[in-house]
Amino acid sequence: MSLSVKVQEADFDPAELQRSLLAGGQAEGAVVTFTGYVRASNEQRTIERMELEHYPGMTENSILAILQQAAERWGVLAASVVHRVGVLRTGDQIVWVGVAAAHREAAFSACEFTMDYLKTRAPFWKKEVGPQGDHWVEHRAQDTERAQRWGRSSE
Amino acid sequence: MSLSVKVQEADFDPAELQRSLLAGGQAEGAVVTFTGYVRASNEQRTIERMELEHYPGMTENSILAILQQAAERWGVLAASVVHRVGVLRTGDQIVWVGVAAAHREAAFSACEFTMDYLKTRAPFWKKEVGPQGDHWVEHRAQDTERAQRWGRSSE
Amino acid sequence: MIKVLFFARIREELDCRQLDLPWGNDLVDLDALSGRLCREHGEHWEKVLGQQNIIRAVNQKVVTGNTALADGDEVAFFPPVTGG
Amino acid sequence: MIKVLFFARIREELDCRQLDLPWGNDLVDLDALSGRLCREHGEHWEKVLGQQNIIRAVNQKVVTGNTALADGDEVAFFPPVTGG
Repeated sequence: MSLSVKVQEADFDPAELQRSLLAGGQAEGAVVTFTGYVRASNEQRTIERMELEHYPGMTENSILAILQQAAERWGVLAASVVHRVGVLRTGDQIVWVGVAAAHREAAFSACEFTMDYLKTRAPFWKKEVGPQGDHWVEHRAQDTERAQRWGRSSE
Repeated sequence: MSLSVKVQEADFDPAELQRSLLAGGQAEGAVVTFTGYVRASNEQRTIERMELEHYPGMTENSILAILQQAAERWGVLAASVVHRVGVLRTGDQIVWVGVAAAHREAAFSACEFTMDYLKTRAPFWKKEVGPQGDHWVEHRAQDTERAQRWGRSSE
Repeated sequence: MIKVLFFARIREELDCRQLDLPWGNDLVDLDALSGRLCREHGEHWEKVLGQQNIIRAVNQKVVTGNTALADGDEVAFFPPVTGG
Repeated sequence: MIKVLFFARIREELDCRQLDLPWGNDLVDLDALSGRLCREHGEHWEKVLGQQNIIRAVNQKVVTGNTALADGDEVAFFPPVTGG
């Protein structure tokens, strides 16, 4: 089982990440990936750029803990997260999550679980900068609700 | 909204497919992709190669109908399916489904819905060839149950 | 004329990919078509086409139960699908 | 020594990224630490650190409620996370 977490300012290539995910073997039947992009607007506010801050050390460890939980729960064969920090612009890639498993059910569940927990537990903070000035993005109650679907075992 | 379906013998490049999916605009916040691969074994049978047959015409139309349902139900911005037919070997890519949406909830649901319906409604048939001879893959009851999660509106 | 197609395991079991049947009164619906195929081809076809989980499509749409046919229709018989 | 870190909106509101406090009896737990920061820095800090949804972490683990501290610990205050 191969788990990988990277927090970086540089952009990433989803194709290369998917190839790395599969580098370990040929047992995989299914790969599910998620790529998040900076939208042009959020709740009617125009976004010129996004500034992403994180808590170095804690970020990597908390994401790895999430991946370990997902791997144990669904028998994942490989999983990888890349999350960017720093200044990002509209259309830029922010985050990539890839999960390889023998069957699609496991791959879909583990990928969505990981995204839900990235949104609720990993110490990242987004600030939007636009014509109306700076705006720290508020945490969405909906994200906490979605994360709670997966049960208390994930706390 | 851009929907695309291709059934082909040729291999495909997930990176290029993801780029095409996003070619329409910058409104997308989330892309979820599924890639299916030929496994080395299935229910203890060793697989040397896979032969994929389909019903030309009906295949493309039924997948497009599935994508249209997904697009209406989740407000998908773009969706694309590529499914291979002919002779495939262990580790080969079989199918790719990509969905772009403003938010991840819609992208995950539409992608998983599309895969569930590909497994239960699109007229493809897999034959495994291995040391024990030929074997038509049996439909999994589990796949029908998963597809039924999405409700009768999808019939 | 009715075009009749067989796919996958059904195609192999019947050793037949396609039949073109001239339109006639014995093809008014799917059950009549199945009946004629079984009468013409005998017991083996009756067994194969009588399998419980066989799927029937008319003009590339899956149908459940008996369905009226018209001259020019395309009918297909196939096993449960296994793509994806 | 206790290393205290502030992130995102909290960091901006306090205009402070990091404080290093010499270890002492007034730092035995998180509530004692918060109390000392508010006494030293006044009403504005009291308001910011008293916000209901503020998250506290000790040695890079989120904690709920009061938690004992030891010399060498790392404490962080931050708002609800918004990554992904």
